[in-house]
Amino acid sequence: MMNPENYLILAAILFVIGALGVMLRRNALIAFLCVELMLNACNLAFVAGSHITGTLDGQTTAFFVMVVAAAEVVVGLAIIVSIYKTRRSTSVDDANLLKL
Amino acid sequence: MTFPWLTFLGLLPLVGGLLLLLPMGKGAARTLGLVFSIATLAVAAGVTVLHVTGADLAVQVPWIRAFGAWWALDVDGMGLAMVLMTAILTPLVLLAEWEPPANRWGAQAFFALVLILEGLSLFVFMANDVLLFYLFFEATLIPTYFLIVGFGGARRGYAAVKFLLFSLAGGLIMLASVVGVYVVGASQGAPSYLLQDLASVRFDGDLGRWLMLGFLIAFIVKAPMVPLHTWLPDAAENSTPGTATLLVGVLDKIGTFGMIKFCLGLFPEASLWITPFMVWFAVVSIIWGALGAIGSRNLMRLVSYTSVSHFGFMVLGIYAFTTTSMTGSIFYMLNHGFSTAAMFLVVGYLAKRTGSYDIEAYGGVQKVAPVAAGVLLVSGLATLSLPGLAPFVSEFMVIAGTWSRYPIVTAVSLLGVVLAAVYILRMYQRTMTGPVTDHTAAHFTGRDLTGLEKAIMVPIIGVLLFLGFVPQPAVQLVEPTAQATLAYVGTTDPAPVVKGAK
Amino acid sequence: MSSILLPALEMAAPTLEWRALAPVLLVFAAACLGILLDAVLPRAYRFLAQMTLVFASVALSFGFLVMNWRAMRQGRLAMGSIMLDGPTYFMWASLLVFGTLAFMIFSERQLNGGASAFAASAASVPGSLEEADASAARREHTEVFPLGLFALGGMMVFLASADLIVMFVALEVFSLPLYLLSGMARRRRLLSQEAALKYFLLGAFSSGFFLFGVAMLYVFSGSFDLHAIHEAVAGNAFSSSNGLLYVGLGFLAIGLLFKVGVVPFHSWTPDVYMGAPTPVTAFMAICTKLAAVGALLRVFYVALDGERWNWQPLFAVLAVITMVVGIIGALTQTDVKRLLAYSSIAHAGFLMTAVVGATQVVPAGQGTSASAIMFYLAAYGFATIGAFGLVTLVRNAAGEDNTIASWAGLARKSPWVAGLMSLFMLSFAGIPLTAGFIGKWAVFTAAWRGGYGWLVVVAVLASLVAVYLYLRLIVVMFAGEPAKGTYVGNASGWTWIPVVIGAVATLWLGIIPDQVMQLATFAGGFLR
Amino acid sequence: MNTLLLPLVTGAEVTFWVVAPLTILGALGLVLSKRAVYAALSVAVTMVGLAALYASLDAPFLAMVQIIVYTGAVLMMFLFVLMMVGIITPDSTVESLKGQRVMAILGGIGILAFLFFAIGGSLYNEPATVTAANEQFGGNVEGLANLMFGRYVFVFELSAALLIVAAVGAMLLAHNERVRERKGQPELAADRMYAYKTKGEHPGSLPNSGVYAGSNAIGVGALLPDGTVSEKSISQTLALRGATIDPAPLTQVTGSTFAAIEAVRDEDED
Amino acid sequence: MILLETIAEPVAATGMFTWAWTMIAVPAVVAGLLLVAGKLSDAWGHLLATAAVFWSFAIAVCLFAEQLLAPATERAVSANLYTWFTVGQWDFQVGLLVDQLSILFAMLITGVGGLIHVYSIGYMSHDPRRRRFFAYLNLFIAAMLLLVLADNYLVLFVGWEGVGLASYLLISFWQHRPAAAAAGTKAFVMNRVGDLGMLMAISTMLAMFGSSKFTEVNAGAAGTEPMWATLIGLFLLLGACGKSAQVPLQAWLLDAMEGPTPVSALIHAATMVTAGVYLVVRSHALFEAAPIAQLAVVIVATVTLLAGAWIGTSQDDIKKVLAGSTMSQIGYMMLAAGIGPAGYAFAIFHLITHGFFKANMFLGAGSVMHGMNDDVNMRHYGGLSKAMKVTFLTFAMGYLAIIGFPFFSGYFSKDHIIEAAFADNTFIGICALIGAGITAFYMTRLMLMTFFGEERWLPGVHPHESPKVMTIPLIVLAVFSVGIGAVMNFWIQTWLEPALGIHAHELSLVPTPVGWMTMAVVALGVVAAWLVFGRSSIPVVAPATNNPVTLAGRNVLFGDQVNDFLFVTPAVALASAVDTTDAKGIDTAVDGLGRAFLGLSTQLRRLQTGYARSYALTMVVGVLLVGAVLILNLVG
Repeated sequence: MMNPENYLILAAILFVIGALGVMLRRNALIAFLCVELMLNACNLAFVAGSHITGTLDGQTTAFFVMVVAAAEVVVGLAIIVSIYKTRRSTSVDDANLLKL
Repeated sequence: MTFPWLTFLGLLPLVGGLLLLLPMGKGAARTLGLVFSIATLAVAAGVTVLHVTGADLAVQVPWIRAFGAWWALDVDGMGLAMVLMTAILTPLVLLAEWEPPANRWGAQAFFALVLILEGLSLFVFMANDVLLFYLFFEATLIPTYFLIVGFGGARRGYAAVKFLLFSLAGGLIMLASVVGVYVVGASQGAPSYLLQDLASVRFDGDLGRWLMLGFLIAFIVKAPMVPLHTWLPDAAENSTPGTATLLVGVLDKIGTFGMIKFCLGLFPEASLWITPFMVWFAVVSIIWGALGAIGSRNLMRLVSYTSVSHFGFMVLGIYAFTTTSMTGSIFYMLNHGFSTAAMFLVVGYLAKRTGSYDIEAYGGVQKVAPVAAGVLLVSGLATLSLPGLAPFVSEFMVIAGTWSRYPIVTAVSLLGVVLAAVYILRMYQRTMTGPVTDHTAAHFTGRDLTGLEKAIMVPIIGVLLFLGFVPQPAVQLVEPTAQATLAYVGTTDPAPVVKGAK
Repeated sequence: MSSILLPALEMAAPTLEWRALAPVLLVFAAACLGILLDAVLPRAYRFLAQMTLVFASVALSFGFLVMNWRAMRQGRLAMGSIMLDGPTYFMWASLLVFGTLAFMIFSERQLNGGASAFAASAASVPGSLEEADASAARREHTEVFPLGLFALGGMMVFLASADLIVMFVALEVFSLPLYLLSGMARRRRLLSQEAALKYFLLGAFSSGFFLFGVAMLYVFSGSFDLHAIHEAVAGNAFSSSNGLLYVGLGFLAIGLLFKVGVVPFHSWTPDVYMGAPTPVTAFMAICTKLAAVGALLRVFYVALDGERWNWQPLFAVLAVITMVVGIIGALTQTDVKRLLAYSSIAHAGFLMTAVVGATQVVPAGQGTSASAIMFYLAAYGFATIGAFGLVTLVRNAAGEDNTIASWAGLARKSPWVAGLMSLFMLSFAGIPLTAGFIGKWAVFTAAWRGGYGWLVVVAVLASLVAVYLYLRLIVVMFAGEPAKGTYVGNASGWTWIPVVIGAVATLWLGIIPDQVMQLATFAGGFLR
Repeated sequence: MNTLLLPLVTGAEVTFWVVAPLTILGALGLVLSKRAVYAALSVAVTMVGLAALYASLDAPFLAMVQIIVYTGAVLMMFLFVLMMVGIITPDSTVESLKGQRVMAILGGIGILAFLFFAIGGSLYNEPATVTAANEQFGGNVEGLANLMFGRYVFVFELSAALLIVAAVGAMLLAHNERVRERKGQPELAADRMYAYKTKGEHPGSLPNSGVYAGSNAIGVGALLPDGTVSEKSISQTLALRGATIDPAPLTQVTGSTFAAIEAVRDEDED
Repeated sequence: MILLETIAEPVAATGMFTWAWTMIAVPAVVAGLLLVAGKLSDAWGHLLATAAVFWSFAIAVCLFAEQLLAPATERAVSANLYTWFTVGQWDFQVGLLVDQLSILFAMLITGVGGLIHVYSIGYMSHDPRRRRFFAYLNLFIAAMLLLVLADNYLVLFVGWEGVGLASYLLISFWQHRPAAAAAGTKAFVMNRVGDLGMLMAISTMLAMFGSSKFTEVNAGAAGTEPMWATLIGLFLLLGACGKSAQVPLQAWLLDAMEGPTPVSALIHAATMVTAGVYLVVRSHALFEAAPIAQLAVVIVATVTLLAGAWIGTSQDDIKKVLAGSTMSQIGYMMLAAGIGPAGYAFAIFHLITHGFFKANMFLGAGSVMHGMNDDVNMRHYGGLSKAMKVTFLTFAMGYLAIIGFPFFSGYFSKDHIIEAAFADNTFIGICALIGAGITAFYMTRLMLMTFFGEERWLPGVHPHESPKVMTIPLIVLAVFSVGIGAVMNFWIQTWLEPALGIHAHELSLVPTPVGWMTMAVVALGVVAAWLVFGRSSIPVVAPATNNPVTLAGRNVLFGDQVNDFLFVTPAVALASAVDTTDAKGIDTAVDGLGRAFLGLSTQLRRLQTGYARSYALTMVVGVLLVGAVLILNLVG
């Protein structure tokens, strides 16, 4: 049987790629997509955990995470759209009036 | 005890101060303020009588049970002396500052702040719980800050901030020690801040020394000793004479008061360890303060430097660990209050007439305003501790007491006595004697001390003379505290060398 | 026929202890009702209705809370997902009190000439015609109150959750409304929207880390329940190496520390506090920090206390950095709200010193870390509510003016505002006779009893510099020349009540802190 | 592998080694691709890959939900917003913040290393596989239901609050309630005349695009009498996209005819 | 050396002695009254003051009489007034000791003081602040009496400083003149340096004997190890030098002449300056236990003796000459006191005779100045014998007494000292002898320049005899300065024996060989002065000379310059150093710290760039930090 750690490692890789995306990409939408990717990585970890520990709790958590992610997307997009309507650009870097 | 006298004594001025925050006419505010200060004096006198007749005035009520803090008030010889001094000085200061300087805050604000300050300092002197002491020790800073900012001279903002930062720096270091004391106490089974409980706790080794240093640094800043004293001349120079009197006469005493009650009271072993350092530190303060006074051109600055020198003597007396020197330094704390008050108030009267504190602005005032010159001379003589006036008795006790243990140190500190004569007489010579300059003539002719001003000076000089010739009651009042402290620290006085003498 | 139907799932029906859960459920119920009201009621009555609903529900929930507290009802609720113990009661009570005070400032309308502090229409593009029409037509976003209630409910669950999933969902439940609320300022909407964006992005980013931490701990211990994790840490139940535990511990800490505002994860605080509308900033500054610290304590004192030798030095290092950055960062601020933001970071540092202390086993009746922290949060809360209440008062023609220059000489204009602000500043600085001092001293005692004496010394030195920071504002107010063009708005009761309650509480907890301290101490430790 | 089993290659293993690289590529695509749409689509690939992995880990319900809800709904919403926001301008890959890229990558590698050391070799015993748990209640879905409506019923209720907040939030920030009534035709006409009177804007409708022999595409601008292209005749988006056709050669013709007319007129005058 | 047997224990005060404290109290109260009463006591103020002094004089005489009647052993009477303060093991009582030594002093002080009060009525008649002058004089009398009548060193010290204060007030009486004010301050500060020594001495006594009462100190003196005894001796000597203007601390005496002449007469001739001698004689037991200290006293005495004489020869100001001569005469007394038990009686004897004739000469100089409308420069005098008959005659009596003209009072007291000096050590004897000669020289110079030779009066000056109220005290003093010597010559030793534990040895009227030698030297001095000043005319303006001797004499042996160089300039430099270090050093450090924090803060704020992505980066760096600390902790 395949060593379950691989799933965790895959989850870790996806997680780190997501984190990198948030730091590197200037477009707010893409950054937000990266956050969603991080959440998916956690989901994978949960399902793998459930597989490893043999309890279904992991999968229920994954389900709840999806619910949360959905809600978060709605709010996130609402905020990004309102920023877009004001500034005609979704670049995260444009939003730097609040500083020092 | 049925009626908590001490709590009432402390609360009276505080209530008075808070009442004065309400809007009322200037006249009404001033009389109300004066009434409250005199009432406090009466209560203080009552407390003295009770104390002398042996009544137990201790108040002990749990304040923060979770952390072992008590509302514990008690008054021993030293505490009572300080309470009396504060109670006597405050009405005089209020009378002296009847008309605070123009384009500053109103008289009502001044009276309110002074009363609040008096209440807080009374509680500081009576606190028998380390945390309560710390709380009021810090609380006194706020009214003083506003007194300086509200009524001070040109650079009052800078001076007030400097004063607050210096004191708070010391205060916060002490907070670390206060917390440490509780934790060490709790680890040794006495989780409380009461002085009686902490007396049984042993603070020795390095931790004890660090904790003691925490307290000591705060008190060194408060009773200004040399490296940490630069806030005092600035604060005194930029505040009204009344505020300066309270600042130097009452507030700075908390430094030396704290050294005896807390540094020696809690950390005997650490205090003995630091004695040689503190003794030389005191001598440096004495000489430095005297030289500073000689070098300063501003009268208020000069008087504040003299206090730095006198605080050096007090600390020398404390750390000489003989009954005479300790009693001498406590008695010195009492006398110094009155002698500084005399100096500051007289300088205040002179400045009221010429509008400036600069020594060059005067000359030959003696001819035009003899009474003012006479009063200044008497206060000056008290400051340089001429025999017959109170400071001499205490200074002699400190010198004689310290001599029997550290002769060389005392010899060097005696330089301070000579320098004292120099700075007082040089100041007197440059301001009062010599031909009458036209500036003095313009400001002083026909404007010698008014009735009110004389009335204020009479009690102060009266006390100085009385304690000079009949110091015994006051010495008997403060000596038990000295003996108790020394017994706790475990040192005995050196016996006379020549046995056959007696 | 029956065979077509799917076989009914035989499972035990879940039991919910309604009376014990009443405080939380009431808040959520009120929130949902609020949404309904908004849909149904005509526009004119909405604001008033929402206000009555909010204050009624919070009062009722507070009543239930007190009833339960007096009956000392403790233990796990809602199938084991909520832990009702002493600290929960105390923190729920603080949340409700501070929530109410914050909502009062929410409902202040007289200051803006009849308009609330929130945008007339959040969707309109700033400076556009629609925005002008909406504010002319006196449109109000009354959804602000239900969102506030949702956030409050989320926070109550967050700090009481005995289960990591519940904690994560509660984290999201109270974060989302805050992201929305911080984007709805009436004035300087560009900054507000930017604040919302930053808060959302970084919030989501940090909850990502939190979730990954939860996953790791799940794999390590086989369950989400804090008690189970505690057993796993103690007995190393699922016999996997500690690697997963440390990753889980680290990532979980990151998620929580982000919300508390500890330094490496603090960057959002200054920008969001400055951008968001002041009532929301007040609500966030107190309640979020309180909930986050509550959850941090519960996780690290209940689940991971076995690993104390690892996370105590970690938090000690973070505490030192937080205090230093928080205080030094605030020294040269020119905006009052940003200064208060940095000061809240500094206070997070002071709280961390007590968390590091972690003194829990102490003879009865004496202060533990938890009680010291809870008291500190109460003291800090009252001072913050008061301070932000006053911040809304100082205005110029365009509305709220937060630059420190505009606060110059405020004592001349209105001594009461300047006096009260100084009181709150002194409480932040920890000057005696204010609650701040007692809080700070209790926190230092807890830290030192936990064996971190050196940390207390560092904290004391830091708070010395902090004093200068707060003194600067007092000096500006009292010694400065009155600034032109700024005046003190005549606010209605809705602002003055929280400010006065804050001031009275700051003095009350400063001079006679015994009752509240006893409450915190006898709340006792966290139940497993 | 510590237990010596026959190198039996199970289905899960195959799916993992096939799908894992795909998901990683998809993730990298999200981060590295220039155009936003490509990024969004690569995320879809990752998500479908994950769904496959869920299936292989005996979580059929989750796999379905992942595809239907997550990829289907959530990701699509993303694409709608992408469309609305406009995917025309490709993001410039030049990094504006100093040292951001280097630090980010170093940070990423650091975290990855931290995770590898933590996760690698941390599991000693065999995965207990969820098959038993699934059977307990007659299937994966029933098992999840039991947990979701038993142990975690409170979380379930809580997530309701979440969704309400999301809905209200969307309404709040996106829906712009109309304050004035919709402008009917009479008002619009009045506005146009008013605009013409005050700002001299052309009251009529915008001119159509040019119709030439060579082309009558929407992108071709109409010519004004003096031979220049009329701005109003080209739609904004096209202009932005630069998809307009250059009318220069066309204007030549009118230009030459004018020249001719001019020449003639000059002759008449002198 | 005659062994010291125990001194008679003082007897408790009975009868008249219970009134002894009024001697001090009455002048003190009157002084206070006059100062406080202000304007309304102007008219009768001075009379009340004079009456107060005569009251004390009367009490002193009665006590003296009672002592004469009492047997030798009961003459020392001690009256304990009240406990000043008790602290630790030490108990300080304020008490009076009226024994043979102190009664003589009391009578001298009140007697001469009374005469000077009468004289001042005339001298200060036209001064607007006369009331204040008499108040200060009474204050001085009270303080001096307290000094001499105190029964322990601490109360003595109170009197000691009280006298210093009175001298300060009186020297700078004419405060509008800056020179007077400066002189007053200088006097007080130099006295204070001396008091330093006193304080150290008293402290050591307390450390050694546990009390500062004379009886206990003297009883314990023998028991102390030599090192401490010498130290106490030296400290006492320092105190004595401060007060009696001996060499190291002598610079203030000549400046003190700025004060009114009665002040110079009373304080800087008769009483205060002798306090040092009183102190040395009173603590004779201590000095006997410390031979080195005695040697020091002798050295200081001889040096001052010669220095005073040297200054006297070259000063043109009449009062400065007399001041120089006072310094040298006190040198003689100190010499006698330093020699040991043999010299004590003669020191006191010379002290009393000097008190009378020096006061007489000072008052004479005062009346001369009075006549020459306050001009002090002798070069503007000349031929005044005719103009001021009485002053000339009384002054001449004083002159004859001081140079030791046979059978005048000076002859008796000074010769005994010179004999005792020769007995002790020939070199010192020779110095004393030379001193006597120089004294004769400058006194004769003074007489010739003032009363003989041609009138060198400035235009518009017409000297006239002083009024009666000033001449009567002159006459009385003249009579005393002639007769007192003979009267007390045989009686003084027996009288002082019980107080000082010394054996009186017989004195014969016939001059001893040393006596003849002194007379010869004195005659030589007179003739020399006559040769130099008698015959040739004296230039009105002091001739410029570069002869080092006269130059040194003129600027008072550069005493001031030495003090300035050693003490004043360094002190002022240090003072300004303190001021600058405070302002520059500590303050800049504190403000610097403040600015450092502000600088740090501006850097730190830049960390908050405003870009969400860089915040994410800080968070990731935070994650790394957390990871690192966890790993470090695991490894560590």
